[in-house]
Amino acid sequence: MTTWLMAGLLFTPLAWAAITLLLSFRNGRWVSWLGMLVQVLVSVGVWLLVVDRGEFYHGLGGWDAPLGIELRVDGLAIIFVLLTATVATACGWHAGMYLDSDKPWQKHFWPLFWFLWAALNSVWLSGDLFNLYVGLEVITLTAVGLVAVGGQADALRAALRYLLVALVGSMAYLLGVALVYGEFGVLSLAVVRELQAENGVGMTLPLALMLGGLAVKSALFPMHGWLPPAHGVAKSPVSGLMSGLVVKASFYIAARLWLELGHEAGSLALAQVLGVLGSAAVVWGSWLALRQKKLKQVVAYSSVAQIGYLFLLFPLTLSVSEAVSLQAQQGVTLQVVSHALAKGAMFLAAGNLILSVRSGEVDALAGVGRFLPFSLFSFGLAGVSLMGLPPSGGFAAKWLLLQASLASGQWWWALVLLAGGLLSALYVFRIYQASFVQDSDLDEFYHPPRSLELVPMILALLALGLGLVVDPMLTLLGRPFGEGSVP
Amino acid sequence: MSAHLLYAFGGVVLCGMGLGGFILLSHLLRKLLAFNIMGSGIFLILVGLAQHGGGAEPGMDPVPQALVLTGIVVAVSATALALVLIRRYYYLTGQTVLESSAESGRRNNDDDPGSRKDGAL
Amino acid sequence: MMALFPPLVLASVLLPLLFPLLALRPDWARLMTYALPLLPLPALFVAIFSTPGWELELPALLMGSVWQMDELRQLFLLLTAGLWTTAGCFAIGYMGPEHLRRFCVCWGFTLAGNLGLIMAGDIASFYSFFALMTFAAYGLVVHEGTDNSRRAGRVYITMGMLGEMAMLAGFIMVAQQAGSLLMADIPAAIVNADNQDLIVTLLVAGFGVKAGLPLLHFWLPLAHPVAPTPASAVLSGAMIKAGLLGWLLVLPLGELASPGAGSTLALFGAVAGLGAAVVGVCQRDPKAVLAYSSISQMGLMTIMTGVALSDPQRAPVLLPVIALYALHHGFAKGVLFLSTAVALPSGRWARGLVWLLIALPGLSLAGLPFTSGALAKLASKEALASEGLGFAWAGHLSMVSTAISVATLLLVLRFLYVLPAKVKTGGRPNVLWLGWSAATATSLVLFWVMPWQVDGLVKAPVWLPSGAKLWQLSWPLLTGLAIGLVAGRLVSRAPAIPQGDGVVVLELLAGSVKKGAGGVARLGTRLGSGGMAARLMLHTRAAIGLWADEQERHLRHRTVLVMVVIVLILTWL
Amino acid sequence: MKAWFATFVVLAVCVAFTGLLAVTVWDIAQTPALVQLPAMVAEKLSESGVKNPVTAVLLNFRSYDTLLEIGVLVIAAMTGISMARTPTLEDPELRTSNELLFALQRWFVPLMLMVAGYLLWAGSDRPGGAFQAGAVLAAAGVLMRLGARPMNFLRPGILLRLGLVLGFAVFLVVALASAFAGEAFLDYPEGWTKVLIVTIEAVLTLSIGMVLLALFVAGPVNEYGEEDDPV
Repeated sequence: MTTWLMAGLLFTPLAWAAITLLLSFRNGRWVSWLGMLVQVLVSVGVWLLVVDRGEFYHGLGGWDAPLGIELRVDGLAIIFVLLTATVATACGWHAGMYLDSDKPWQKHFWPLFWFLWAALNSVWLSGDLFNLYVGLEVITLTAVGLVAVGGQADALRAALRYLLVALVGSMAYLLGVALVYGEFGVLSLAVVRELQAENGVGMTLPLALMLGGLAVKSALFPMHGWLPPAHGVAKSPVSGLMSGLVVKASFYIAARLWLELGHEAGSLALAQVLGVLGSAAVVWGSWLALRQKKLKQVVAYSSVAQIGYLFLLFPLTLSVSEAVSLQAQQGVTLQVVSHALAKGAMFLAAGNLILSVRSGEVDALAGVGRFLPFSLFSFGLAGVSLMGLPPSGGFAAKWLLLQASLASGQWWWALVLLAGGLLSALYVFRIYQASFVQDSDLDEFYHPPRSLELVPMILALLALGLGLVVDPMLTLLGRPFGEGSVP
Repeated sequence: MSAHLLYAFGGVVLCGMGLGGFILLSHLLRKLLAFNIMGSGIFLILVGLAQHGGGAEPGMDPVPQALVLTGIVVAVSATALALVLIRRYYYLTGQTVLESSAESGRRNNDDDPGSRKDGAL
Repeated sequence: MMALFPPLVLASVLLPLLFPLLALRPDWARLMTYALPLLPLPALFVAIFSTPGWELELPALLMGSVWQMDELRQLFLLLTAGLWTTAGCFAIGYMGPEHLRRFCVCWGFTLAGNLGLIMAGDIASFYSFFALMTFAAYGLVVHEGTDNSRRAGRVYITMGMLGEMAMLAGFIMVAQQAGSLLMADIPAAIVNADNQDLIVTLLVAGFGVKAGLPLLHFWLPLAHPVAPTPASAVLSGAMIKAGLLGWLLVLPLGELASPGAGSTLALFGAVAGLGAAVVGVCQRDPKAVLAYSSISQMGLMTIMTGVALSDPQRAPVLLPVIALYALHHGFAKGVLFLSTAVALPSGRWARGLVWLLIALPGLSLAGLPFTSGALAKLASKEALASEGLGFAWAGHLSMVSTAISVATLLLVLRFLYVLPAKVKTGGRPNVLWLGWSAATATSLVLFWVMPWQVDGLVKAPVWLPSGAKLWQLSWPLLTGLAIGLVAGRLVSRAPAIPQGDGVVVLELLAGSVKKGAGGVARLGTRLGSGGMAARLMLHTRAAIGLWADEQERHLRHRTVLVMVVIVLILTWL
Repeated sequence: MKAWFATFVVLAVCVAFTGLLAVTVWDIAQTPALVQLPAMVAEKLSESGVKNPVTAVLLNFRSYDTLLEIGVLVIAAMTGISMARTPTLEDPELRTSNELLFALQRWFVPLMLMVAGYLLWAGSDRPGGAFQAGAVLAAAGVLMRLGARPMNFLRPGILLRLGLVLGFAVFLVVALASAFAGEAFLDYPEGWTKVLIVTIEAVLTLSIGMVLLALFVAGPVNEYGEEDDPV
């Protein structure tokens, strides 16, 4: 049973990628919708398995670490698997209706989509440093492919910039892996952690290289320059996937590395530097979001800012009490989940709005509130989560992080969290303000189908309601970042 | 200091060269080549460093070789993809650099396009 | 009298919360307006008929919610539900067809937040409802969609968010200290907290934004005039009081003698009470005058809160007085706002009667005998006696409060003076009249029929003033009237102070809030002599913006270099 | 002047980085690796079904990596052909007519096919394998392409996509099938290991060759009129 579920998680999307590669966009759509159902069921199955059986390791192909590749199925991984299932299903559902099926290149959307899903699942589960690298590369290439699909000049420029930067980021990560392998002779993260704890080997450069490379790929300030063009130019469902999930994959690996190896290899100053960069991202990203003239650029810069919060994990988990560290981890996990849901909703809603007014400019939104109140409302609900207002998941996340920062005595991060909330309110309401403008030159609005409007609403409601179910989620995280059996 | 370590240090040098080239060169093809040099350097480090010391006879660690093989395929794929993108980009815009003036329509008049360097990435 | 009827309590919040779902049907917009006065009815029922002291636990919600009721909350609930009912009725008659759906949706959410926060017994739900009210009301403020209303909306949301953030920070620190999420545990936790001053400052400032504390008040005179009239009524009558209620619930009144904090708060209150009056009489828009009058009246309540903070012995007496004052002011101010959209009838007698009915709540604010204002004024006078107060200027308190009375009368006169004969009114005059009459009646009559044996509040109708008190009440009125008449004779034209006073300065500084340079330039022209400064700010702002864009482009081109440098730094560390 | 300074800074940073890296590599080289993985590989080699340890690692111990790696190839090819709107390969402009080229084609293409076959076969007990064989295959294709030999399977269409996905699909099917017989996915059943690995290698060779060739062919020719999308 376990084998089948794990295989379902990792190989079903690959199989679907192979199948949809042979189909047209329209046929691929039906097959993919079926596949999403399968995938969601499998994800839920694995979740129930973990609830029932607890966290476990699973050697692929019957080979355990360190010889083979071992999957590490724990609460955190399951949360991310479920999150992926939710956001990817929403974006895929939306894309099936949103993308223009007459364009011949759209048929490549589905295989890329499925490869992306497969790679995301592999990153959440893998406990092997090199396998993570391969997973990351699959993610990068599919994301680049999705951005570039259609091949307009703008898209190509964004995709090329993204590709080149992401490749160098991967190279930095791989160099770190090479050094780790040279030092320890193994690739399994769990084994490396054990060995490091026993022998106390210094490995600052490898860790810095891996974290640096991953930070580039997660668009940490000031290395975020590639993100807004890429996320802004992609089709809206693709932007939703990118902001919601793709960026999180590299952060996830960085977080895993930090929590496994940081205590030995990291230093207080290093953690503070990462925290400061995250804080700078919050301020800088929000400020630029305020300045953007295009709707999707606003949302994209907001991602830069929101990702900044995640990097508070580093200072808040080093040299603090167990309880505070746990609080910070829970807060960051919640922030990832709620941001993924909210940003997915935001991009999809923005896509609907743009579809309706036929322009990507913020100023073109004047009067759209009368015609597309539903999408505008979804956008606002998602904004509530970004601002960190109750009862959204963003609020619960912010609450936990604030508590962690006060309890650890690092009150300066609390200021960042509060300022970030204020700034995000400003850019969200700027969009609202633009849509409330009375006089609009546009009399004719395109009405997207209701189901297109429904998808972002569901995501936004999930982001909003997340705060109501924090406790069950946190129990799943009861032992976050794995305790239990190390092989 | 074994012979294998020489490969590792060769890799270090290649890595640094590739990095410098990647930052300094602005032509996309050159950038891509620099990336490949960097990649080769890292593969050399991976293979060369893995077999230092220890009891095993040199050249007998198959794992990094397999890793490098995988890494090469990934690098080749990425390179090929980048080449296709670059070719099409060149076809559409006639440019070989990621210049910034046309990054988006929002900044159009207040910049003198001549004064700006086409930057490294 | 029922003790607790959970479905009704739930309904009182859920009804307005779920009401916006009706908006899914676009053709139901008109229908939705008709439901507006019905929304607060369950809450009104709870306020009138439930016996205080109940608690309702909703463990599944948030991090375990508790809703509860005590005397203080009951009074606020009564005010809120009552005012929203009459304003809802008024809205049926007043609202035109533009953006009707949006208005109703925002109305429902704001109402749900306002009612919910009063009953919330734990921090999470209190903060949630407070935020819901703050942000949903944005839709009410910017309803008209004009430049002015958008500017007001911008200021409102900025200050609202600042308030929320301060409040959140205060709550987090206090929850950390208390180890509990119950509102009831907050005062005790503040007493024991190490960083007591910081927590008190944060909470006072957080709620102060709503309550119109000086320097945090800028949104008030901007938002009230531009919002649709029924919305202004609830903004000023009910929602401002949410800030006051917040203070009363979280500050350690009666548990901690803190003359420093108390006197500072009282000082702020005095500044608000008198300063707002000065700015207010220079306004030309009747709603702006009323908004400043609200700030001024809130100043008086702030003084009382400050006194309660500095003298724990007096707090038990002061709390009911403040609540009483809030109740009186809420209803009176609500009806005054509604009056700005009531067209006077053409008949001479009818016109005079209506004018009198408009004037009465205003005069009641100033403490006219035999009105709710007289009761409130007398009660506050008792409560503000200087004995036992540990700060230097305690002796002047009663003088200040009298001065505020005079100022209030001046503001009311100014309001009546600028109230135009022809007003913009709604399309359904009958319902509008019904709403207005109900509000007026509530304001004037409620205090006569209310069973004042509500524990510990005020004893029976002792508030009917005796002869001596009659004079005590009347002389400020007469003084105000005299000043008003003299001023009306001597000063042909009041100096103009822009609405939102200090925000004009702030807007120059916080240019980032503004969408473009246009706003600053507009302000510059409005200020005339300030044009120079405005242009300077404009250039600075533009320069900062360009600088940011430039840096962003550099960063975009230097990503890999930056990465290497960061890796080097991380390694070196 | 400024540009010169910037270059200097970049070079300084790169030199610093290289130096740091060299020092770290030297440090690491001083102590032997803590775990000796080669010993484990040697120990389990007999169970893997192939004699060459590298192939064993690639296709057995870490076969999931390899599966994803083939996925990367397919992704690249797919994105490539989504860019390419090549209407015809027999475009006279693309034809190179050159005696030397024709001679090379005649002589070298069969030879290269043979080399590819040999590399594939050798993979099971010596260094070599699918990727190397596929690369040689692709080189042969490039040679033919330069001479504009009609290769209809390279036209964007179902045949091309089928070819691209074949290797990946077979790998995946084997993974699935092995689950029926064995304990885990990619756990080849006893005795079948060699056959399966060689089969996988063979189809992979074809697909890899095709991927590389398709990426080479993917041209920038733009046949569709496109309008700008705001989204």
